[in-house]
Amino acid sequence: MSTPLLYALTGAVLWGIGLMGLIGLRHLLRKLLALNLIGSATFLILVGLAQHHNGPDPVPQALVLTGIVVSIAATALGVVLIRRYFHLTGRTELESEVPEAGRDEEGHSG
Amino acid sequence: MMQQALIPVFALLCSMLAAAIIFTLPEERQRLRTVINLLAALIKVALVGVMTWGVLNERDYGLSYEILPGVSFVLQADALAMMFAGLSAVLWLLTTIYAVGYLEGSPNRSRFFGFFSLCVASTMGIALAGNLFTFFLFYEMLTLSTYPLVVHRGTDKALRAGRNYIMYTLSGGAALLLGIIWLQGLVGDISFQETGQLKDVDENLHLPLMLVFGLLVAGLGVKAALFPLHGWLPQAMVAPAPVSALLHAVAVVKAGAFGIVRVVYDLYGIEFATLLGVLEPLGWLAAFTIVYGSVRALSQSDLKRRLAYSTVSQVSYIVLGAAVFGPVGTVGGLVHLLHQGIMKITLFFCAGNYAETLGIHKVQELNGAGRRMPLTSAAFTLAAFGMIGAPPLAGFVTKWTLGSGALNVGMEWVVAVLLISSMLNAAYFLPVIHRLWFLSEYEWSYQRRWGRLETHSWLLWPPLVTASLTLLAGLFAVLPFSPLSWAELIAAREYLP
Amino acid sequence: MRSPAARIGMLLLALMLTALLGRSVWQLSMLEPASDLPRQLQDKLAASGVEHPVTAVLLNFRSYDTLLEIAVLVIAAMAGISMARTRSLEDPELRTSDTLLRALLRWLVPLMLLLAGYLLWAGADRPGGAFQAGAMLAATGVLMRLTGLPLDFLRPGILLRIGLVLGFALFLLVGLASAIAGDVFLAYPREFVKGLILSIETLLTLSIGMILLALFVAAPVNDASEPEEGEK
Amino acid sequence: MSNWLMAGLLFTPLALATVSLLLGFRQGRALSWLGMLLQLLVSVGLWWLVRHEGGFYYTLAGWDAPLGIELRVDGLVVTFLLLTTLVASGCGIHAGFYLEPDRPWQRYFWPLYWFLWAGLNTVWMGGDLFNLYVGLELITLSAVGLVALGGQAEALRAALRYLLAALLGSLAYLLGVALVYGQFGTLSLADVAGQVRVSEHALLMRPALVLMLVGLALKTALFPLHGWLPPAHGIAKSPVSALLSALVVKASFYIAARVWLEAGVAVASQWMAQLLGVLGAVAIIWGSWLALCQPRLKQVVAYSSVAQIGYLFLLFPLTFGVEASVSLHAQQGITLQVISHALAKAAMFLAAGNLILAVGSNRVEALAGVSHFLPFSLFSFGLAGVSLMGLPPSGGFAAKWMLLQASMASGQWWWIMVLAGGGLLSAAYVFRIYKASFLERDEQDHFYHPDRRLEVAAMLLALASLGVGVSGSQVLSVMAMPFEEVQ
Repeated sequence: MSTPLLYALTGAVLWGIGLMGLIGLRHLLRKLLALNLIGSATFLILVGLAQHHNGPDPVPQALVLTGIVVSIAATALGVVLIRRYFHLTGRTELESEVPEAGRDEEGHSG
Repeated sequence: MMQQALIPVFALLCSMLAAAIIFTLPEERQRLRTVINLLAALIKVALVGVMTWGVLNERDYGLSYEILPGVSFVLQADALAMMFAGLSAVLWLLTTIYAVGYLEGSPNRSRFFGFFSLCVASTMGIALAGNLFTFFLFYEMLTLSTYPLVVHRGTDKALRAGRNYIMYTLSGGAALLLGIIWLQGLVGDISFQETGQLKDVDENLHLPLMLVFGLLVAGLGVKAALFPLHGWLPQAMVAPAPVSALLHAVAVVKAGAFGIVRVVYDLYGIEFATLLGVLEPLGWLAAFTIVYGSVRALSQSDLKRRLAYSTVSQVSYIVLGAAVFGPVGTVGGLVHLLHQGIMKITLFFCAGNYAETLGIHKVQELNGAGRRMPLTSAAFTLAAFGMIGAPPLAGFVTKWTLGSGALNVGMEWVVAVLLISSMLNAAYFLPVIHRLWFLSEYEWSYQRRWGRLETHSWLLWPPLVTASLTLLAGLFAVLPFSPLSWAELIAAREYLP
Repeated sequence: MRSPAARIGMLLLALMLTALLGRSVWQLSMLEPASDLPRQLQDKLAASGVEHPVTAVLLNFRSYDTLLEIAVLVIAAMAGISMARTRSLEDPELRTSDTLLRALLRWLVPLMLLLAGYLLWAGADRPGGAFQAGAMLAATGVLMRLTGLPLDFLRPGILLRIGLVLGFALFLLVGLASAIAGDVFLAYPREFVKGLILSIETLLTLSIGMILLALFVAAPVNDASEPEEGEK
Repeated sequence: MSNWLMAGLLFTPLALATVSLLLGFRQGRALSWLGMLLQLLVSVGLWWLVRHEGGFYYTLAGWDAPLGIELRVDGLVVTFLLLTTLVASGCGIHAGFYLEPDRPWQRYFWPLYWFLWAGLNTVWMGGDLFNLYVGLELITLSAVGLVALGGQAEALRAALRYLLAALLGSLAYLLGVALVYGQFGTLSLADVAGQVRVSEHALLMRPALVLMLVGLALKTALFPLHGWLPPAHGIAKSPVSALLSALVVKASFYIAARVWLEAGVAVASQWMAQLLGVLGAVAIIWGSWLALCQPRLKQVVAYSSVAQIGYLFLLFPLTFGVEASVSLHAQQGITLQVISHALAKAAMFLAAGNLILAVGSNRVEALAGVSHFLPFSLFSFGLAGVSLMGLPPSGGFAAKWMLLQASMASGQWWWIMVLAGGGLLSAAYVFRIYKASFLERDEQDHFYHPDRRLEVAAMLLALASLGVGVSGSQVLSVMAMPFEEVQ
């Protein structure tokens, strides 16, 4: 088993961990981190799987660089939204204590 | 040649255009709205007249273009189409006049007349549709454009009736669509043609075709108010009188009945349908509906509901005619398409007049109304006798032809149904006439007067015209261009030489 | 928290995914490689204007990806500054101060700027390039912010916005120029490849640094907000 | 010629985004009018070009695939470009008068709008799997930004939920792409399609296909992955909701469909196709039912999107293992569904926004008596509803008809039941709105006539959705324009 293949297999494991974190955790920042983990797992597979045969393949490396920037942008956007959400509500979780339906019934009084 | 193809299109467009203009008119532009309405109605009558003349001389008004891969939008004017188109054009003109008078001073008239025009455009489309696809297009358009008319008053009751109406008709539409798509899968895109299109199909398609027939009739039967799909009709009575008149005499109910006639004669062909054996159950269903509707009408104390059940019964005469094999029976059914239209519209016009002038809704409130409103009551009486089938009125012609047609092919039970139905008709109409003329005046809670006339002149003329048509259609049934002779023309073209 | 059943379900889901993914990776790794993409890349590298294959892919062969990636960054930055106060991006209340850090900073800032410049320059033939250099610039700013240096120049005004899109705009202009010159969109003229790529990289470095810094500094504390539709 | 047109499609939205970021809301608006006109000219020009000279591959930066990025321009792409121009312009015009120009954050509307448009153009033309990923992210982030723009907590919550779901979807798709690259060593969809047909190990692509489809289904909000859509589409400003429902969800579906049709059908299995169809069918039923239960107007429209998206997924069973002619019918039906839903849903959201503006409330009951004032917007809403119900004469009906035909011809009669039942259910929620508007109340209600320009935008889109119904063949003929392989 070559090292790049090991990376790819690690990526598979990280995907599982990340997915579990994304679904299971409630804190928004943790969810975002889980997504980052999934992103890294994907990049590992992308790079690892492609170049275990005949030397390095620069194309997936470049793709991963692009992917990283995109995921940074997405993470930054997520953090900005989370910070503002926290600023307005003081909450760090999506699910509110009041169920959605109840809110609809009482209507808006703003 | 090109202009010929365009005439059906113009006939459709003139009321659609009227609708579009009316929707944008502000509420207070009453005069302009009336002018546009009447102008469009007159143009339509003229166009239909031209086409009728052309059809008589075997001219071809066809238009077809591929609307989707594999199906075409087809308009064509044949004798049957012109019968329905003529009915709706003439009655639309009268109903428009009536509606202008009826709704004078009430709110939401731009909305009302806009949808009213759309509704008539759909009816015209149904008449001129050259294949099932096109027919369905306008059939559903009719559903949509009548909904706002049914719920026009905006009361809870009206909205509930509207919901029921939509539930029934859209489910019917779905059944119809399934039938159409199945048929298309079996035999491809076929257009309506006299003597039918399916004569030569393969033997093993017979069973699916029977099922398709069932779906089509179920879909069309909702609008035609065949038992047990008639539930929406009595409820839809909450609509304003001109709408009820239009719904019952021309548009919705007739669209269903007309569709069944189209399917039997021009799609399956009467001979092939008989071969399949689907007509007999249809006939029984129609017969049952005739009796059922009449029985239910007996017990209604609300005038409009009584008329509604009478419609359930009367429209099935048309279906019954379609189910009876043989040219004479066909004539009987077809001619009733027109006769029922003019008679029923008269009755609804009159009912509206009573409601508007004296606030009458219940049958017992009609006591003595004949002396207060003699012309309206005369029209009502004439139309009611027509419904019963008294000679020499239009209804008599129907029943006579239908009966003799059935006897010709050995369906004696049809005559029995006709007799029972006529007796029941008499049983629920004669007491009303008796009340009108021979009982002392009811204490009406409110009375409106319009000068010397017994009611608003725009409300008075339409029923008088249609009532006299009832008489004339019976008296001059043998003359050319009478409903009877036109029906005979169609029947002659529908049977294989 | 979640019920035990839900947790076990999630665990199973994750395990299943991992197993299937691992199996698939394993199977695919057994295949003969179908592609000769690395060889093609080697053949065309000379024509690309940069020596390092990754940079060649990023800025030449797949430059459209890179263009869009910068656009994604700009979007994030816009969302960030749209929520800050209109006067200044940062929230003075969140300002911290640390004397030791400040002392260190005198040494660190010039070094980091130098490093950023090196990374940018090295991108042509070694790992490095605009993003790394920009990240280094931003890190410098972050350090300054953490030591409590007021970053008043970061106002959500026109200058900041110009700074955010400068690199992107140049990238785009080059693309357009190539289309006007009759070649395809984003094709660099042979003679200027090196110079163009370098100038794009430089401006991109500045913009990326600014974007990241703005995202870090911008405090989403604007108290006004859009009412929901239908509310007064 | 083609160079200019492609530069117009790829460059101008990005350039407009850049420039409008430097301007205020009003100047940005003026600039955007120009941009819309330009997009219209360019997409019509492209239509003309493809019609006369056939479709083509366009290699970006002068490097052929697989090394470079290749864009594919064919009839279908032109159809989608024209649709995008129409819908996005309608929403843009509406937004220009709908949003309050003086709020400081509104200046970011136009840049986000144009970035979104650029992403859409990229996705329609994309022929490179990774480039499609970047395009998708461009769309996602700008869409999230638009939902959250200046919003309250509720809007932020919706935006966050949307962001998390969309990112997970993109990453699942990217994982699929990574596996594809590991297997075939290429990112060009055309290459993959070619190799799948000759490779003896083609079936190993299945996990990649599943991952891509699942990820894209999540982004398209297929049941049961639809939870993020109604809050986001319901809470965004109406023109934004319109853009999201009409175009954004279609982008991910479009990629799924392209991958499926070019490579997927060769390696998929019957149960995958049927499963996707079943999920679509459940979405139709469940989405319509939830739409019926919503107390707020825009939520009704948003849940209706969940249902309408369900129809799109009937593509998969109706194109797998069937005759070519049936598959063609299904593709035509789905294309019509995409087009008519885009037009109708955009019209509906815009009209809903106008109605909310007119009655001052987002609740369905607040519509009582609105029809009394004969607002144009109610009429637009109604016309759009006709298309959603799949009643003639509308694009929705044309689409339904084609799908029915395909189901009938492929013998998969169970979809016929779904199509018929779905139509009735959507009628239920559409008529609920009609009914509310026809109710007459005694008390004097407050009613404001919104700006005429707002009403016209909604009306034009609604009329266009009807127009698709009466000219289905013409619309589909654009899709069937010839494609000439340039290689």
